[in-house]
Amino acid sequence: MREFAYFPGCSQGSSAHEYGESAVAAAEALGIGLREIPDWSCCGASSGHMTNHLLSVALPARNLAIASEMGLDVAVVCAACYNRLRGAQRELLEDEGLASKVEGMLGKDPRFRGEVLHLLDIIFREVGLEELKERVSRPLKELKPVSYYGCLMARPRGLMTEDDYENPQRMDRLLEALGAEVRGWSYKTDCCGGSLSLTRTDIVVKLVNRLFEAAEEAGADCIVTACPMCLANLEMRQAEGTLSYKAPHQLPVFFFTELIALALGLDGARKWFPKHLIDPQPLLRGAGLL
Amino acid sequence: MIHTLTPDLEREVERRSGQKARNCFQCGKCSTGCLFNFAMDILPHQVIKLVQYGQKERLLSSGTIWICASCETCTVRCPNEIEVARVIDTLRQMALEEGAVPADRKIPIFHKCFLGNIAATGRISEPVLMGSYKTLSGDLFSDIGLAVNMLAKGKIKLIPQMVKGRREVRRIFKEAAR
Amino acid sequence: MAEANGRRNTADEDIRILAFLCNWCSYAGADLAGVSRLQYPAQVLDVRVMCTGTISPYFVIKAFQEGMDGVIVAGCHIGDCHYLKGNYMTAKRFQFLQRALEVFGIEKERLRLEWVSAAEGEKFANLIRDFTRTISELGPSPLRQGRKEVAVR
Amino acid sequence: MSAKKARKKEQPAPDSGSPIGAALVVGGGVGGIQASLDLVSLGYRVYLTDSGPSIGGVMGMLDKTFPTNECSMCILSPKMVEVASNDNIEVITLADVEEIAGEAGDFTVTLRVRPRYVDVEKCTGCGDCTAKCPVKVPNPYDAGLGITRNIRVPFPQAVPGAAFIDPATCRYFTKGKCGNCVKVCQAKAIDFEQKEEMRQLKVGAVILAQGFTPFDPRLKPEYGYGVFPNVITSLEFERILGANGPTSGHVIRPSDGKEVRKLAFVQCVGSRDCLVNRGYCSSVCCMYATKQSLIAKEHLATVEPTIFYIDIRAYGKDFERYYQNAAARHGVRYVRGLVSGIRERQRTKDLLLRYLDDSGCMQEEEFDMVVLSIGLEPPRGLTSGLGVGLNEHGFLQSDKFQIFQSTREGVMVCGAAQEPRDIPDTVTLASAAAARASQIIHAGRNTLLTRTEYPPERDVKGEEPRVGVIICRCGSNIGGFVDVPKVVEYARTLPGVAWAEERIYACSQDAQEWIRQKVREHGLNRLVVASCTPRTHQPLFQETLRTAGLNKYLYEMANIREHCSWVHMQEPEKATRKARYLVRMAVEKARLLEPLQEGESEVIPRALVLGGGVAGMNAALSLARSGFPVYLVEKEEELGGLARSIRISQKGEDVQAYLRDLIGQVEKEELISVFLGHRVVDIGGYVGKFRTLVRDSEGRESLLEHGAIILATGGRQHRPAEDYLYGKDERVITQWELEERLEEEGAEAPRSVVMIQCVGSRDDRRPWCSKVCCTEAVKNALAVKERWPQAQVYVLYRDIRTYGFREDLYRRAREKGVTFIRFADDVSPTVNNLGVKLQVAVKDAALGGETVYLDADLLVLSVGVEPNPDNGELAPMLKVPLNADGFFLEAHMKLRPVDFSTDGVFLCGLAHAPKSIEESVAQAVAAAARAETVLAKDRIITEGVVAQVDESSCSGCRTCVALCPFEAITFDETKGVARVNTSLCKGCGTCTAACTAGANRIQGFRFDQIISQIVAASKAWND
Ligand SMILES: Cc1cc2nc3c(=O)[nH]c(=O)nc-3n(C[C@H](O)[C@H](O)[C@H](O)COP(=O)(O)OP(=O)(O)OC[C@H]3O[C@@H](n4cnc5c(N)ncnc54)[C@H](O)[C@@H]3O)c2cc1C
Ligand SMILES: Cc1cc2nc3c(=O)[nH]c(=O)nc-3n(C[C@H](O)[C@H](O)[C@H](O)COP(=O)(O)OP(=O)(O)OC[C@H]3O[C@@H](n4cnc5c(N)ncnc54)[C@H](O)[C@@H]3O)c2cc1C
Ligand code: SF4
Ligand code: SF4
Ligand code: SF4
Ligand code: SF4
Ligand code: SF4
Ligand code: SF4
Ligand code: SF4
Ligand code: SF4
Repeated sequence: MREFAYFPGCSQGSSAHEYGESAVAAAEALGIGLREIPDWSCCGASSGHMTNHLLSVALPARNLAIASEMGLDVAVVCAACYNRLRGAQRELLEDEGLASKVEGMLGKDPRFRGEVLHLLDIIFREVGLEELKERVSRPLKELKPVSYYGCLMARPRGLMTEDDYENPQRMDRLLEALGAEVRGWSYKTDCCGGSLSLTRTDIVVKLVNRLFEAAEEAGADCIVTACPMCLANLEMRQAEGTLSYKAPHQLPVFFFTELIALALGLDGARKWFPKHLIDPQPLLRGAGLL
Repeated sequence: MIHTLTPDLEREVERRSGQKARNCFQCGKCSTGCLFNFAMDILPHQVIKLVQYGQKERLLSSGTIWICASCETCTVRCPNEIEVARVIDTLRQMALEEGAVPADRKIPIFHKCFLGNIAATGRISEPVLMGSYKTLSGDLFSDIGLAVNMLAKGKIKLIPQMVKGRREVRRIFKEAAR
Repeated sequence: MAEANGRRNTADEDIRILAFLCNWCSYAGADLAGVSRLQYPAQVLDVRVMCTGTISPYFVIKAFQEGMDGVIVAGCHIGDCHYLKGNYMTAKRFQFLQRALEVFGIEKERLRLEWVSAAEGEKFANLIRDFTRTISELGPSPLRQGRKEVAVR
Repeated sequence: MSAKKARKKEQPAPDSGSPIGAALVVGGGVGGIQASLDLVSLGYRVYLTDSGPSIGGVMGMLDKTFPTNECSMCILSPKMVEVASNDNIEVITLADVEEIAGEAGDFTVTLRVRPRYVDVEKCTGCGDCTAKCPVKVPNPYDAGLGITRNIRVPFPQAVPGAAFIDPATCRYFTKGKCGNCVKVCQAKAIDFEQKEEMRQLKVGAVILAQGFTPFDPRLKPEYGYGVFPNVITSLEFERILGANGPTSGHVIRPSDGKEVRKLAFVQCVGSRDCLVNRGYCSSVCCMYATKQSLIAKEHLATVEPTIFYIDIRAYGKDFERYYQNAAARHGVRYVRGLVSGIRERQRTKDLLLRYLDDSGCMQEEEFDMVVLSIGLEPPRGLTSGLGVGLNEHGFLQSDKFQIFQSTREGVMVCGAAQEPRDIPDTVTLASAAAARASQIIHAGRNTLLTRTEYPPERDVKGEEPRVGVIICRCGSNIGGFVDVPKVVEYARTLPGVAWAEERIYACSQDAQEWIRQKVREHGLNRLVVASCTPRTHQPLFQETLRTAGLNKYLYEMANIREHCSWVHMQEPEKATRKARYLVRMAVEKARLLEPLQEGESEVIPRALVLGGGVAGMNAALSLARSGFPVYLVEKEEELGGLARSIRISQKGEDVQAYLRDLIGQVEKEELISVFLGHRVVDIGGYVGKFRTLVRDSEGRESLLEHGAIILATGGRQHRPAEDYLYGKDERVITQWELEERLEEEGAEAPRSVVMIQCVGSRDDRRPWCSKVCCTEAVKNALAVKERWPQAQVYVLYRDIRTYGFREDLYRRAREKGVTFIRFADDVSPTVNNLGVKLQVAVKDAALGGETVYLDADLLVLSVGVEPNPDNGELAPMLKVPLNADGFFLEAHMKLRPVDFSTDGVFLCGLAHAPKSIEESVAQAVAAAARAETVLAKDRIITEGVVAQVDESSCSGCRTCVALCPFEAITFDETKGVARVNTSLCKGCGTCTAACTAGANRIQGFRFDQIISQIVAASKAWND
């Protein structure tokens, strides 16, 4: 079993609690150990880099410094955290001036030389599709998901892992391995507007509903994400579309690890689904998966 | 009408972000790819143009710099390798530093609350964040239904998590603010 | 009935068509139709000329006199003439020719002017198919031996 | 100040180690083809290699060409046939150059020739093998859109027109079984035993013309190429438009074959893009997108094309007008701003594009199909073995002023391999490269040409026609559908036929000997071959006839393959009947054939160059270096022309130093006689023999005799008529005046310099783009920044047209902080004199037309290029036309860019159209090459197929005089009859058709001959 220093991110602690659980459970079942970074703190998310550059590096740096001490690569499940941690890591390794400044702030060496990885990539590297396929006990045959990465998983170009940054493929391949009938679409990396969710709900409702329309047009019956922030935002704001859009969307949204857990037949899976704002249980029942 | 053109802003932006707005040839890709452009008062390629022109006040008080969600679509597609999102980040940072009056108050208030929350506890706690944001922005009633729904699903933890190294975190904030 | 007014409707075995093709475009277009193995009726014979500009009205009239039922003149598209403006002259001459034919009692549909480029094998084949159909419908030319009575009417 | 006296000089004797009179041309695109044809007419043996199975390059794949919309194949394939039938050009396909050893004049080239597995000599191109080959492959000729078989003739017009096998996908080679093709090939042409071969060639010069590789749009994943079926490349679209393409020219889309209505073009895909490390502009895509829009509409009127672009680069001759017409008259929609990415609707496969409309509002629109205007990349496989340098973009590096000269002496470059460029510029550079090669190896001229020795021509006058007829089976191509013995039988019954026989392959080498023997045996004096198309095979049989001692015009062909067996395969009976008729028509005509004399006239091996600017001087020097004396006539008292006012070239070189050097070389060159202060009074004569009268300012006249003329009389600068306070305020200057000021010691440093583009260009009165001024402004802006780093520089423009590598300069200018502000086409900036400073107001189109006020210490006007006012007087003297703008009009916009339709007269430089110094130099040297092809011959052979006037019947109506497009007919006032100058006549026959007296006859297509064909057709039918 390979171990990683696990950075859960704030939303795992609250609104996305069950997704966090599904991540840990799926990882464990696939032989990936996630050791939580002790006393991790928030990466600063969008607010950090939007308002203060130094802050946007120093906040993730604190976590990277702790991870350095653990001597493990870092595993992340939130696209925003992933983006911030990797971004900060690169800046710190490339800009010595910045690194020593941050070192002064933290009192720790912020130069993390391991790798920051998203759980999706870790599954690809450590498990691989072939093995995953073998482990599936309940193929998701009747599900027709589209995969949704959001904007932060693949960008900036060159910063993120090897997947195609405009038309990423890994989640599709993974879902296929789980037996789902994945639909292609052109909206994988569109931004859902998560950071404006509270402040400019009007904009976000538009964006989110555009995504749902496109997903339906693609013939999908659910959306799968690799980011708890996206998931929350999509769920929260699609019902809102009822007011401004003719067709109300009620398309379930999953976290990819929930589906892994489901396909592997893990016990915990059932208890996460009722927690969704948009109830996926009818869909899963219809598909004979519950 | 634009009268005085200065290269100062362009240089300032470059110093802070490493981005050379002057390289832009106005192909418009940043704007046509931006999903938020419909809500912007100045489109991304115009932001770049106005940076070239040195129109600091206009940019720092624009709505665009706050509407931009940093999704980086613009950045990955600019043929002149200008990280437009970073330019906008920089303008936001300058706007805060200079106390520019933003076209849309609510967004900077949100960021302030967000960071305030981290500074206080080390991690984000949704009820704390919402509470402080709603008080400061005066936007008390929106999302009430949603909050009730989320509470009902047990999705909102009322007791915030506290990071032990809070002092470290606060020090980061203090130093970064200098 | 059909016989009486000199018209027949089936593709006529006995139809005779002569095509004047310019060397640079239409002849090459016909070559391409061949290379592409496009099939078209075999009732057409062709005369190669360097340029449609060479085609004197007399050739066309002679062809009808000799018993042809239809005549095609095909050259480069206007502007593409190998000799700058030969086909332009042809286009001008053509209008005169059609009128002249009517005087002889020959339907003007029996003479066709078309621009076929070297890349238009398909167009060439279609032209022959279409023209053969037209001529079949019109039936043998009134000037043809043994049909003169009909022409005089 | 009178002229240096012309001195007669012997052709310099070859030095001891005389150069090899042969050249290698690498790459058989239009560039390589032109270079080869020029070299061979200059008297050198040519090896033309291509890495592919046929020559033709990309032009062979194009449907039409801008800005004339001419059919690409129609104009290219005659040149390809010319290459194929020339004994002194050896085409070597599937060949890669491994090494070029040695030095200029004496190179040893090593070639790796891959096996074709088909014997080119034996293959007849019938295609039987293709029909039986089980392996389907995407057809490269259709840019991968269509499907073909593994063994095939690359495309119908291919040269060599033989099949080839790709061993990588052949079942025999990969699996060891199959061999179907061997079984069906009746010509026994397939040979699996062929092996890769190394060949060594000895040549004196090398021309590189490897062309370009299309950009792979998968590198721009946001456009979804390869993922969305309806996103295609421009090259693929070119094939869709092609009448001979995979959809036969129907504008339908790949996903469902639906007719395309809404069509979008995305420009600059893989060009002007630092992200994918292709910072240069590909120069042709703005124009080809415009062309494809027009052609698509021509094919399907309902198509609505939209072009998304950054700047429209319509900089070439007649391009601007083409673009404006496309927009204004043909409904092509141009939208400024690139789309960021493409989305697809999953069900319909329609494509969603987002763009900013004119008012700056975001729009999302659905399109049926999107064409990516992909850029031009350096050709693959530019190996170090060539010993030449590459530039930072990977294209062939060349000299700053002589762009056709590589970094290695004796190795020249041309076409898109040097810089992305269009067909006319490629052709120009190819001729220039040939001229440069000739300068190096001219001492070896005519030493390596094979000249066939012909037996003396038998006089057949007065003999009864004895026609020999060969009916070719072409394997089963004819024999399979036409009952050949029956046709032979029929032929024997025809009047005048002395002998008729069939032959399986009439064009094979052994058959030629057989024909000669039959001619002798049966005393034949006319020959008819009933086989395939005369367009490819006539020269071969005519040649055979010559070697048999007969005049080559005693030959007629009946095309019973392309026009018969192949198009009536399903009706063998009718095919046989038609073959008989066609044979009869040919025989009847053959009976009337007469030997024709190819005209011959002497050539005075000396040239006249008119105009002593950069273009004229380069043309003169090039000719002189190839050993030909030149008269250089300049109306001013000084050489240099406009270039005297330019300090820095577009590549940053010192123009004045170059000019001084150039003038020095001209003055030193003994073969050049310069006539300063002279004007042309009259020009008479024709190709090979011109007589020109020139007069100096004091009225002294000289009569010059020469064989060719190069027109290099240039253009002039537009004088702004008080636009923008020019002439009223001394702070308002032109770019040339700025260049002067930049060199002035102690000139006061301006704080702010504003430049205004397109002054006197692209307007109603001057509807052309002056091509040079965008680059000039960028270059001068950089120079200002260099001299006065503190100065602010603003360039106010409509489109920045820094095509090709000039884009690098544009980028550098931005990097250095020059600000570029675009104004809309119809809202020019205005200038206000505020006393201490000038104030320029410009409506910035990027900001929705918001006014920007700029203070200017200097206002620099980028004034355009205008035609030389002398043109109106020169054109009739030279019998050459002007275009609508007043520049000279070349013979053919695409393939004869430096020729006039009047033989022996050539043009270059600004006389032709606006262009930069380097481009003028290239064109001048190209014109020299073309002139040299005339001068290098001791006599000019003119075609036998020409008009002739029978003086006794000519009524003197002069109809023909007026009609001849080549002004070949003059009127003999004394005799009152028309007279044809056979040196000028092209044999079109326009005159013949119009001659009411029947006096004007076109040889080989005589009135009686055509009538005989008509009558024969009728007789055949009546039989
Ligand atoms: C979609 C499209 C549309 C266009 N439309 C127009 C138009 O309308 N008008 C116009 O003027 N221009 C047009 N162009 C541009 C035009 O194609 C080029 O100007 C022209 O093809 C350049 O000719 P070339 O001979 O230099 O190169 P190519 O046509 O590229 O020919 C190069 C030849 O060299 C061979 N070769 C390559 N590498 C080697 C090697 N290492 N050794 C031996 N042989 C080699 C290749 O097989 C090829 O046969 C268009 C281009 C594109 C892509
Ligand atoms: C405004 C402007 C700006 C330019 N800027 C640039 C630039 O920045 N960079 C660049 O590379 N190029 C530039 N050019 C183009 C450049 O000037 C030409 O490409 C170059 O000078 C070659 O010109 P030419 O020899 O064809 O013509 P010219 O230089 O015009 O020479 C023609 C010669 O012919 C003589 N002549 C004219 N009529 C007759 C006659 N009837 N009889 C005998 N002699 C005659 C003239 O006196 C002159 O000497 C510019 C041109 C203009 C007009
Ligand atoms: S994408 Fe880049 S070059 Fe294009 S307009 Fe935006 S910033 Fe300028
Ligand atoms: S980063 Fe900002 S400006 Fe750029 S595309 Fe995203 S929202 Fe638009
Ligand atoms: S069957 Fe033979 S002759 Fe015919 S194309 Fe093929 S190889 Fe050539
Ligand atoms: S041997 Fe090769 S080329 Fe010939 S038919 Fe078979 S697969 Fe085709
Ligand atoms: S600007 Fe240049 S690279 Fe872009 S489309 Fe036009 S010609 Fe091609
Ligand atoms: S001459 Fe005969 S064998 Fe040769 S290609 Fe023509 S028809 Fe075929
Ligand atoms: S400034 Fe000159 S080169 Fe540029 S667009 Fe105008 S006319 Fe053309
Ligand atoms: S044949 Fe053509 S070129 Fe010759 S004289 Fe007649 S019209 Fe002129």
